[in-house]
Amino acid sequence: MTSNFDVAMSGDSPPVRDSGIVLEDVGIGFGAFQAVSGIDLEIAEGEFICLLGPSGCGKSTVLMALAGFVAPNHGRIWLGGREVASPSPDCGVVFQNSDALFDWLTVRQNVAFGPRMRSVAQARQREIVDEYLGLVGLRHAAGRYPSQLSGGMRQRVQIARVLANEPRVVLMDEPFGALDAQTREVMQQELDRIWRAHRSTVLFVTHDIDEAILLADRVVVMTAGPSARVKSSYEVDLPRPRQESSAGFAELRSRLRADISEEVRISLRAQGIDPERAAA
Amino acid sequence: MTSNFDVAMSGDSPPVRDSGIVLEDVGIGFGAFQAVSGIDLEIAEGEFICLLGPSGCGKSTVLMALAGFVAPNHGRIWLGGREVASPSPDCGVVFQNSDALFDWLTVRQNVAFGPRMRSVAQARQREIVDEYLGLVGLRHAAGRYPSQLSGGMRQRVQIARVLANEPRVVLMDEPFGALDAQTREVMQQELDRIWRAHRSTVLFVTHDIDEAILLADRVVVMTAGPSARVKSSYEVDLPRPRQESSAGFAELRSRLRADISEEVRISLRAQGIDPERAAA
Amino acid sequence: ADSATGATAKVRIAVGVDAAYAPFFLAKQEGLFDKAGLDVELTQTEGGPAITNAVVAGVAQLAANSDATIITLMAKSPDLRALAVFQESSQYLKVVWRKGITDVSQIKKMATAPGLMTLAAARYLQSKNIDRASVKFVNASAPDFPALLGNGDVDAYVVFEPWISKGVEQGGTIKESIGDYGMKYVQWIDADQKWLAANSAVAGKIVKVIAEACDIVAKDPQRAADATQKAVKIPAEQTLQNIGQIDFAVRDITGTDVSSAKSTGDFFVQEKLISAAPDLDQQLLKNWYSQNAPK
Amino acid sequence: MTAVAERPVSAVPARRWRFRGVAWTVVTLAAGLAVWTAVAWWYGSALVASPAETLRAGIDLAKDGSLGESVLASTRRILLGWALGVVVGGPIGILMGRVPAIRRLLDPYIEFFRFIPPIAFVTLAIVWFGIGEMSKIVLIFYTSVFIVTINTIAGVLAIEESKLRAAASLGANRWQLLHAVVLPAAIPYIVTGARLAMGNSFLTIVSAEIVAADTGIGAMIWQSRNYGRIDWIFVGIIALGLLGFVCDRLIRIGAGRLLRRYGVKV
Amino acid sequence: MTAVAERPVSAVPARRWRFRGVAWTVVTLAAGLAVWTAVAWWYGSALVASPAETLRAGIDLAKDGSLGESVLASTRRILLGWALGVVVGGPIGILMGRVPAIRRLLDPYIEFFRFIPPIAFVTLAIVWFGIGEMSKIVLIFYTSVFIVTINTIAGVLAIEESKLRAAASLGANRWQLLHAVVLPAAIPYIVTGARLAMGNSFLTIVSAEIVAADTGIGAMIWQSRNYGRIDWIFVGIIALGLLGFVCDRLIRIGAGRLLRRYGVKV
Ligand SMILES: Nc1ncnc2c1ncn2[C@@H]1O[C@H](COP(=O)(O)OP(=O)(O)OP(=O)(O)O)[C@@H](O)[C@H]1O
Ligand SMILES: Nc1ncnc2c1ncn2[C@@H]1O[C@H](COP(=O)(O)OP(=O)(O)OP(=O)(O)O)[C@@H](O)[C@H]1O
Ligand SMILES: [Mg+2]
Ligand SMILES: [Mg+2]
Repeated sequence: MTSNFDVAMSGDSPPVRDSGIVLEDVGIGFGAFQAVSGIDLEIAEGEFICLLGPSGCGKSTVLMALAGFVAPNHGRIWLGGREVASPSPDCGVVFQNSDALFDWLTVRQNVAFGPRMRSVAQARQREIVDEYLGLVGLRHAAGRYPSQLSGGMRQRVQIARVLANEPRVVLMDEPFGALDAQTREVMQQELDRIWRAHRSTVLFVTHDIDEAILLADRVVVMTAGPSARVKSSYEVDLPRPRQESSAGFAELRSRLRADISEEVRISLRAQGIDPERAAA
Repeated sequence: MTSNFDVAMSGDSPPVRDSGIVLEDVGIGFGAFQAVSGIDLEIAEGEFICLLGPSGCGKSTVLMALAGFVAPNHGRIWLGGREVASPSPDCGVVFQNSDALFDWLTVRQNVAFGPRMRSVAQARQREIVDEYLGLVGLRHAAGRYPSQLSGGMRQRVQIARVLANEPRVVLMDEPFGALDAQTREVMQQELDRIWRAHRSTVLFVTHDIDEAILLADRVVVMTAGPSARVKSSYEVDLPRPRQESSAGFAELRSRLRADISEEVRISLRAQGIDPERAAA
Repeated sequence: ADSATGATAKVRIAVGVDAAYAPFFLAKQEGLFDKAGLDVELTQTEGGPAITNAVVAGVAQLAANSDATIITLMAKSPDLRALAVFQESSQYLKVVWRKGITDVSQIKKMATAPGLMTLAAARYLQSKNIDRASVKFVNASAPDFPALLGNGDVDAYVVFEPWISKGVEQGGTIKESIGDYGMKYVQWIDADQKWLAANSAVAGKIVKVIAEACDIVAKDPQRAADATQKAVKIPAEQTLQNIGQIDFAVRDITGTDVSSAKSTGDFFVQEKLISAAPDLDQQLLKNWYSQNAPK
Repeated sequence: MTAVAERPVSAVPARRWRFRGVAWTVVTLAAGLAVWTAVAWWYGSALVASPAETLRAGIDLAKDGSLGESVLASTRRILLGWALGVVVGGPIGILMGRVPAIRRLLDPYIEFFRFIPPIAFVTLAIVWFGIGEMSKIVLIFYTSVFIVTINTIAGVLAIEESKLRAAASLGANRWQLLHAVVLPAAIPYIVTGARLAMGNSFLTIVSAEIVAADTGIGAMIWQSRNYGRIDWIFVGIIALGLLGFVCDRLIRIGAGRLLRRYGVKV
Repeated sequence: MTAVAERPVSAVPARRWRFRGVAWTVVTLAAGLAVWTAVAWWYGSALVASPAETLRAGIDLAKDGSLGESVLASTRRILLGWALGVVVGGPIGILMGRVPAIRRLLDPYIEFFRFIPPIAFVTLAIVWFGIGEMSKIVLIFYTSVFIVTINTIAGVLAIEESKLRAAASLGANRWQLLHAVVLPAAIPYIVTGARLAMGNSFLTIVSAEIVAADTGIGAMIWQSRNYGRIDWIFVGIIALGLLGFVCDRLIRIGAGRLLRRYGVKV
């Protein structure tokens, strides 16, 4: 697999923290509602971070700020040594909602969008698109329009579209949420492979703890909102490619489970649900 | 919890197969593309069915036909003894995509939509809405508009909206897909509880095998498309409420896993992906 | 424009679309302008003030309009000059009463169109010693007069054909023509004085051709009617009927014309339709035709 | 890496734009006036009234009350005709968008009549509705209703199928579907239609006031045209332009406030 | 349980509607003709020409070639002015929708001029553009451009933020964003704008052809009005209506075919 960044990334340059992502006391609000606040997080270049947290805590919000789509109302965000001010092709985003697909373009054209914007030669575009469509198992649907796809297929088009642009930073918001377990596994392995080849910086939002442990260098857990912040952070020191059966996996899983569980309980209780009754 | 159907449902009337759902050699196509074909399936009244299958096989398509939104191009669908011809309030649908929410209504008003259409008294509407918003943990967000919600919250609004209408048949398309593991568990337990109380007929599409075993009376697996059909069907004979640790759970899980795995492999291979390489 | 090339430069004459312009259509149709070595083009306009406005706007060099219209426009366009009279009539405009009106004193509402028809209506009331203030003038365009009359929305109007006969179709009756109460209208040929100053010879030649055409119209109305039908599709019989009531002849503007124009100007000032009367002594060129027409 | 460009795609409107905005408006206005003055000077007052002449004429007409009266009379006609157009066009559009039988029935008529200039109907309007306000309002209604209808149909056709499906399976009957889902979802389109219809109402005011209007800006423009009062024509033009501007602003502010939750962006 | 109602929310257009459709059209047309005949009979031929009279007049005018000539001349003017309006209005709308500076600059002018009837500009148009085709085309352009612009702006403002965000983070620069995302996403609105603008082009044809138009349907209507040929006015009206109908059908069919993937529904 080739990449525009191969040259830049070749050589085992160690992750340089100050050229990665830095969030400094970041707060993001919507009108009177403060979704997240006081977020401090450093992500080294080439690091794979999984972000976990209760539904509605602010994961997507943080991603949108990192991508330069919304401005934080407090603190600062650096990406690659520069403060984030606007979207950039260096920072690809897989949105949680698949209406970010271009409805008037076929699957093929959607995936070719990034290369086309960079005026990549037609033949090369075709190569890239074929490669990434194959990756997500959608070659057979290359000529369809987004409205003719199933939910999982739409998600996969988004993934292919972002990866085809080979960004140095990839932000993914529950990219595998609508995939069946098996396809999901295949995708996880592909992503792991690509990441190991490219060493792009990845921030990956997921609800699946196993998936997080399988993929991440570090798993970051957020507290329940409002004013969500980073609760805890777990280095995942297991060798890659990982297996759910590998040693340490189960232990990390149960620690993460307990951690998030606590947060969700707090959030449910805050919402007037008795998690104990529900768990009974 | 009260229900409009309490009277009708009281007494331990046995599930009557011919007043449930019957799909008879059903085929559904989009233009030249035949998504599913030859689907035969009987669902007894009050039965809880989980539908599994590879991404893009046609699960949502089947649901849309059951709900009366699209007409099959082959075969017939009966629901409650009548052939399905149009949507009905007796058959609630949680869509896979959350753009089915009404953007101009608050969360509260969205959930109240069904009761409002049935001209339920204001006070009673309020009660119903509060109850179901509590159920999905969204009382605190009752005044927000859908555009101000996170992906998981939107999904939960949809669930509350459908359940608040207390339909006799519930079709759910990956309703818990965007929820964190913990919230998901709570929701699963709530759904199980409600179902046991109401005994509505449920067709539940999911990608989570554990979830399927946890909830279903029967798990139905579809083959990969095009022309997807029912591959196999598993009775789940475990006592409720179920636990992942309960006897028989693990066995059923591995059987299902193998079954779906095979289907996904076929579908991946058909799409030019080598599942073995990916699995390596 | 340049007087040296004036003989060959194209001259546009703005006209309206009704039988009153028969001489122009005839001259054009029968090639009279070409015969005189002139390059003349007719520009059809919506009629009314638009005809002379074409001269003001500079898209036409000559125009032909009724005195009332030209006088109102002269107030704001001091460069406008009237060169000659080419038609007059005391028969062409007639008073029509609606069904049910039996006495002039019953007239409470009259339909008027801006310009000549407002003047004619006012003069009519004046001649019958009816207080102008006691009658409401309903502004409309001539084509709507018959409908208003038939509806009973107005009691009378003064207008030209075909709105006279259409009024009759709507149940109205013809009472008299403007001549019967001592009014007549004239139509002038007008121009912008800047162009005129440099092109008086050409203008003279053109007016002379129109004079010839006017004579033909007077003598042989059928020819005029045919030319008009060919040019603007007005049915020949309609033109024939109308031009019988109009005296076509080019002549100098006289002192009488000037003084009657002044009283017209005063009327429009009184009605607050124009802010001040134009300088008619200056703008109506007395004896211009006899001085400039080629002998 | 990330380019530091001017604004992110979703720029939060910054406070300072407010003040810059006012400055801009002033500059824009001044530029417009300068061009107008230059044009007036070049073509002379017989063709183009200068800002000064227009102002003077405007003051004169305002002093004797006729300007105010005209503005009032025309505004009343325009607003009534327009409102009628919106009130009739919206529902018709919704019905046409949703009910194929009604669409098939009305479509040929709409697609025929909307191309016929109101001037062609002036006479008929007088015959049918008299010379009073009614015929004028009807003519204005005539040019606004089609625009609202067609924009509304477009709005109805653009509604996401899933919303309609959800409503139907939540028990909305046909009528409820129309007023509880189709209408709210089409509101942004109806508002755009209404704004465009407002424009057409103004364009028609001259045709509408040709007959039997003693007051009214359209009548004023028409009369002034006949008497060569360029300055009055310009007063009429400016009055129409400003009045339209104000009406549009009011619609936009009103819709932006009251209908914001329906997704109206103006 | 499930009510067996007429059609599901998403009715697949059944084949039989085709034939029913033709029948409907015939019935609709017949009803229209009947009403027209009745009205003509009631008001008499001085006010309303009957279908028969109109047909006879139409045949006469067609025979001497003037009808064909008029239709041709007007169609040319309308199509040119309209096309110019779409070609100018679309891009301006896109720029105004996306670039706040341009919006602030142009908005006051658009919101002023779009309320001024073209008749007020007839004189200026001939001064500036002569009495030839140009001034007519410009006047028609004038009444179509604003509609396209405003509808396009509405379309631009309705684009899902996420699409713009996705495009920006895929590397689209400002210009690419406009032509690769904003334009395609706004196309359904532009098409609706163009259809409405077509209507306005027709409404303006009379004003435009008042000056120096010896041919053209607008001129024909105006002149016939001036010499009271009601039957010819009706020929003009019918010609405009049919012509408009045909033009609109062509736009709809064309857009429905070529621009379907942009979500154009007509
Ligand atoms: N535009 C908005 N206006 C107001 N509140 C908003 C807006 N967008 C998000 N929020 C709120 O911010 C909070 C965080 O939302 P966010 O989408 O980041 O959650 P999330 O962690 O991604 O949740 P999920 O896992 O369900 O996707 C939520 O409470 C949500 O209601
Ligand atoms: N409107 C349409 N036009 C053409 N093809 C369609 C259309 N809708 C769905 N399809 C195709 O039908 C097949 C089944 O789609 P469906 O949405 O039912 O899948 P699914 O099983 O729900 O998948 P997922 O788990 O990803 O949601 C897919 O191949 C899809 O591309
Ligand atoms: Mg999220
Ligand atoms: Mg699906």
